[in-house]
Amino acid sequence: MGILQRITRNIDNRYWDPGLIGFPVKNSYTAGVAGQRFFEEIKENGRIFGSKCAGCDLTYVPARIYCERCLSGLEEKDWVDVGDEGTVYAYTEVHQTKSGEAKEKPSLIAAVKIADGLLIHRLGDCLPEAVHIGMPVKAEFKPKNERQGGIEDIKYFKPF
Amino acid sequence: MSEVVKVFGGTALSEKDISSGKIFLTKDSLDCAYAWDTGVAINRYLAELKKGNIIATRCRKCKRIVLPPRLFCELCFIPVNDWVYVHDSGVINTFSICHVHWDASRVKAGEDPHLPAVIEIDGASPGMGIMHLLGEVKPAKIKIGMKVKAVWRPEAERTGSITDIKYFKPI
Amino acid sequence: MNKRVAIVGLGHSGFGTTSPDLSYREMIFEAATRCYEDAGGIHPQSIDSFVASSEDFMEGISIADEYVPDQLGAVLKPVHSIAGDSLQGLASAMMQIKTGQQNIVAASSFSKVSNLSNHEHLISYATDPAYIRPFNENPYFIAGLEMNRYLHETGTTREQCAAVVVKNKYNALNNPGAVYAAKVELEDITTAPYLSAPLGIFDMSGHLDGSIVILLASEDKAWELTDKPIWINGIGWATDTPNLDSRLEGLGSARYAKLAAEKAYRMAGITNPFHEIDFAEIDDTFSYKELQHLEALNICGPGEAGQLLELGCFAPGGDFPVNVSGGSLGCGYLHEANGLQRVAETVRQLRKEAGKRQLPEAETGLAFAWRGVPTATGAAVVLSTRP
Amino acid sequence: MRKVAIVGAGMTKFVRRALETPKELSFQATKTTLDSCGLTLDDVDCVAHGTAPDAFDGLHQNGEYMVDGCGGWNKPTMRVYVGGGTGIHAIAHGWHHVASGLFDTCLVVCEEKMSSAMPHAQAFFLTIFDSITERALEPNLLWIFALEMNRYMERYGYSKEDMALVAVNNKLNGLKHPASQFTDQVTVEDVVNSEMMAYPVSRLDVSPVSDGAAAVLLASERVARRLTDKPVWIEGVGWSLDTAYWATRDLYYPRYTDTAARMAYEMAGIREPAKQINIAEPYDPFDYKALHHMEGLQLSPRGKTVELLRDGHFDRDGNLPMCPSGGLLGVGNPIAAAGTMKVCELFWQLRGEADERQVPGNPQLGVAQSWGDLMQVSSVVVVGI
Repeated sequence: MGILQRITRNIDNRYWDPGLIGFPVKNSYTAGVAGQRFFEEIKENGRIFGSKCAGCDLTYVPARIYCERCLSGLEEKDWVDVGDEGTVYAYTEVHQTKSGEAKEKPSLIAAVKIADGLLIHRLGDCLPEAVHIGMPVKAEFKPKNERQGGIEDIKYFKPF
Repeated sequence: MSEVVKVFGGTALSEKDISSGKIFLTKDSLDCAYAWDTGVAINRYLAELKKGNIIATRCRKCKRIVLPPRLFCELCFIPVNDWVYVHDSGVINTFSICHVHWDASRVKAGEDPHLPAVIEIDGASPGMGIMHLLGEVKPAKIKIGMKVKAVWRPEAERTGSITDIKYFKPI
Repeated sequence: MNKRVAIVGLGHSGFGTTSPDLSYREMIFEAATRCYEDAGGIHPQSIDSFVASSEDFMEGISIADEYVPDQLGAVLKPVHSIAGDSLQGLASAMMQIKTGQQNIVAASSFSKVSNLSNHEHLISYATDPAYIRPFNENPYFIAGLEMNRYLHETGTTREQCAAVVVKNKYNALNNPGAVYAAKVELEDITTAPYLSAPLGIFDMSGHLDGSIVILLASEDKAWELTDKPIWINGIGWATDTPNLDSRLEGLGSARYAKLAAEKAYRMAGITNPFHEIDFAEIDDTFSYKELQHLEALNICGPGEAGQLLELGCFAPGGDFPVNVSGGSLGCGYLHEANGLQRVAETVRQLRKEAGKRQLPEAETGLAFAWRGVPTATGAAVVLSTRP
Repeated sequence: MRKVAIVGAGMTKFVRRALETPKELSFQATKTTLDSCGLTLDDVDCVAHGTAPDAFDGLHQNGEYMVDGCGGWNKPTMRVYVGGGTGIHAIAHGWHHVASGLFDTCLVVCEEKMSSAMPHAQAFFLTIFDSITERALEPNLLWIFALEMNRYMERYGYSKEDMALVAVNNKLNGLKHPASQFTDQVTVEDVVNSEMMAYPVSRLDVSPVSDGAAAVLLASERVARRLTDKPVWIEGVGWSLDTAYWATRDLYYPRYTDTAARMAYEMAGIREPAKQINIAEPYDPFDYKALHHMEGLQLSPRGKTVELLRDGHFDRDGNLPMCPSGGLLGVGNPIAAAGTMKVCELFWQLRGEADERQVPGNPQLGVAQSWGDLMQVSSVVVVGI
C-alpha cells in the first residue's frame, strides 16, 4: 500500500463542491475565413458551397481555405456551388439528451454526402423507419429573414 | 526572412466588426460541474480549519513540516503519517494589491482591493507558505517580512474551508 | 535504430466506479509506489524523466500539467504532459530513451471521472463549435453514425456487436480488478434502450476511476532493474482527419488504427499479425469498436471480425484471444489512462502474472487504444518477452 | 546522439482578434513553414504540436481539433503540454521524434486563440489554482505574477522603472517585427503610469492576449543537409517542473529555469553560457520575467541584471542581445505560439535573415526559453549553426 491512512467510513467522506464559480468557461467562436463565407452564402443566397482541391481532386463540403491532404491553399476560384442535394451516408436516431437522459422524442441525425464532403445535420419530414443509407435528401432552408449565419440556417435535410 | 517568408496570415478583426454583427459568432459555455474528492490529507486539513486549527504533516526522513498537509513526502517519496498543529500566525513572504477580480472585471472605486499574500506559517518548516488574503491593514502599510495572524470566521459560520480564515492581519 | 526499450515496472491504484477514499494525488502516489517497487524499489530521484497523459477539462483544472510532479516524486525533474491517450504518452517516454538523453522514464495517467458530473457536455466541447455543437445533441451520436456505417459497409450484425459485450463482461469475471464483470445474454444487450441507434446503452463501456504508472528503461538499465523486462518491439500512432465532414473513408472503418498498426508492425518486423501475435488487448470503448479495430489492425479482413467472434476465435481459448481482461466493457473505461490500462494487462499476461485469466501461450501481445469520440487518433504497441 | 536541425520556420501575424479558426491559424503557419524550405506535406513524417489551456480556444481535446491544420492528416500526431511553456517545449518534443530515430522530419506547430474566451481570458485562470485549497479565495492569474515580481524586486532592490525598461526595449524591438500586433513606441513613464492591475504589475508590464500560430520544421542530419546549406542545429534541450505547492518555494529565483538550462547546456556542451551564447530569447509575458529568467538561464549574475540592462548589455548591439524579436511584450502573446515564435526568431537570426532586427556580428549560438504552469516549468532550447 502506498499510503498509511485511508478514509474508511462513509461519514468521513468529503467532496469539494466549488459552487457558483466552479469552472467558468464561456467562449465565443468565429466561424473562420471559410466558415464566414460559407455561412454568408447560405444566409444570403441559400447556396451551399464546397471548395475543390484540383491536385487531390476532392471537393470539401463545407468549403475550406486549405486541403487537409496536401495543405494547398484553396482560394476563391476553388469555391464551387455544390447544390442543395445529397445522399444519406450514415444516420442515427439519438435517444438521449446531452445530459444523458432519455429523450421524449428521439431525433434523427445524418451524415449527408454532398460532393466529397459529409454535412452533419438533422433529417426532417421523414419517418425513422424509412431512412436508409443512400437515400437522396435535399436541404430545407429557413426563410431568409430568419437566417442568422450558421449551420442552423438549414432547418434539416428531407427526402425527395 | 523577407526572402522566404513574405506573407503572414491572420486576419485581424476590429471591435466594430464584432459589434456590427457582420461576423458570425457561435457562443457556448462548458456546463461541467465537478465534485472533487478531497482525499485523506486535505479532508483532515479542512476539518481542522473548521475547528480553528491549522494542521500540517511532518516527514520522518527529511523532517520537513509541510503545508497543506499531504500523505506522502514528494522529495523522500515515502508515506507520511505525522500530523502537527502549527500556529495561525506567520510572516509575509510576498504580497500584492490587486485591483481586478478573478473574472478580470475592475475593482470599483470605493471598493477595497484584494490583498493576496504568501504567508510563511509559524511552526512549519522555513519557507513553507500558503496563499491567503490580508485584511485590517492599509495597502500602503504592507511590507514583506511583516508578522501577521489569522482572523477566523465565527465558529458557527465555518464550513471546513480555507475561507474559514477570513484573512491575516498584522500583529 | 538506437536503443531497445523495455517496460520494467508497473503499478496501479483505484479501479472503482468511484474513489472517494483518495484524492487523485494520493491515488497516483499509490500507483507510483507500486510501480517503483515493482522495478526493484527504484527511488524516483534515479528516474530521468516523467510523462503524464491528461486533458485539461477532465479534472476541472485548466492547466492539469501543474499538478503532476509531486505524487510521482518528480519535483524539479524533466516532466511533461501529453494531451493524448496514455499510449501516446508511452510513445513519448520511449522516444526520450531512444534519443539517448534519458535512460529511465516513467509514464503515468489517471482518471477521476467520477468527480465530473456531466461527461457528455465535455465531449460536446470537443466537437466543432460552428458545425456540430449548434445541434445541441448528445455527442455520442457520432458513435451511432459510425456504428451505422460500419454495419452497412461490412455486413456485421447488431447481434455480433452485442456478442462482444457478452464475451468481454464474461472474461472480466476472471479479473478481480474488473468492476463491470457480468454473465449476460445477447438479449440483455440487444433489448436495452438505445443511446443513439443502433448503439444501445450497454454497447458503451462504463466510467472508471484509477491510476496507472509504468516505468520504461533502456536495455542496459532494464536488466539492472528487473529479471523480466517486457520489450517494446513496435509502436505506432496516427490520426485520421479530425473533421467529421471529410471522414468518408474513416467513418465505417477505423483508419487511424490501420495506420498506427502498420507502423508498429513494421517496427516490430511483423508481417502476419494473426500468426505472429499471440493475443491482444484492444480498445472496446463501444462494442462495435472491438470488431472494427480487429479488422483495421489486420487481425482479420474487413467484415470478418463478427463471424470469427461467433466462432470463438477471440475467446480466451480461441486462436487469437482478445480482451481476456474484460476490456473496457468489462473493466471500465479509464479515459486518457485507457492506453496504459491495455498495456498493463498485456504486460501481466506476458509476465505470466495474470492469475486465472493467464493465457498458456503469451510471448507477444498487441495493445491498442483509441481516444474516443469525436477523435480519430489511435495508438498501437507490440510487446514481447523477446527483444 | 542523432543530430537534428531546424530547416524551416513560419508564423502568422499575432493579432488581437483573428477571424481564422484555430485550425486555419495553424494552417497558415504550417504552410508558410513548408513553403519556406520548399517542402510539401508528403515530405513530413510526423507532427508534434502544442497549444496551451484548452479553455482559450474553447475546445476540449484541442490538439485533435486543430491537427489537420498542422498537416496531421493520416500522420502520427502528438500534442505536448506544459502550460505556458508549451511553445518551446514543443521543440524538445519534436526533437524527441527525430532524435529517437523514429522519424526523419517533424512539423512542430503551436497555436493559441485567446480571443474566444468570454468575458476575458483572465477569468479562465481561476481554474489553474488548486481546486480546494486556493480556488475558494477567488484568485486570478495576476496574483501569482504580482507576488513573484514583488518578491524578486524586493530581494534585489529593483524598482518598477527598472522592470519597465524591459517592456520599453522589447516593444521597441517588436516594432521591427512584421508579425507584431503593436505599432506604438512606449516610454518608461508610460509603463509605470499605466493602469495598476495588481501591485507591482501595471497594464504595460503585461503582454497582451493574442491570436496566432507559429511553426518550425525539424529534420535529421541527412535530410537537413540535402535541404539547406544553412541548417540551424538543435544543440541542447532541457526542461524541468517544480513542485505544485508553489507557495512553498521562494519565488525570487526560478529554480526550474536553472535546472532546465543546465540540462540543455550539458547536452550542448556549454560550460560558460554567459560567454558562449550570442542571443537570448527568454520568456517575457511580464517585463520582470525576462530578467528573472536571464538569471535562471545563467546568463546574468543574480541581482546584477538591471545593472547590465541599463548598461546596454542586452540591447540588440550589446554583448548579449535579449529578445531581439520583441518577445511576447513586443510581438504579442498567443501563449503556445509565442514560445515557438522565439525559436523562429533564433532560426532567422542565426541564418542572418532577420532583416531590420538582425543582431550584428554573425551570431552562432542562441537560447530560447519558455515558462508556464504555476510559475513552475521551464523549457530551454539551445540552437546553433
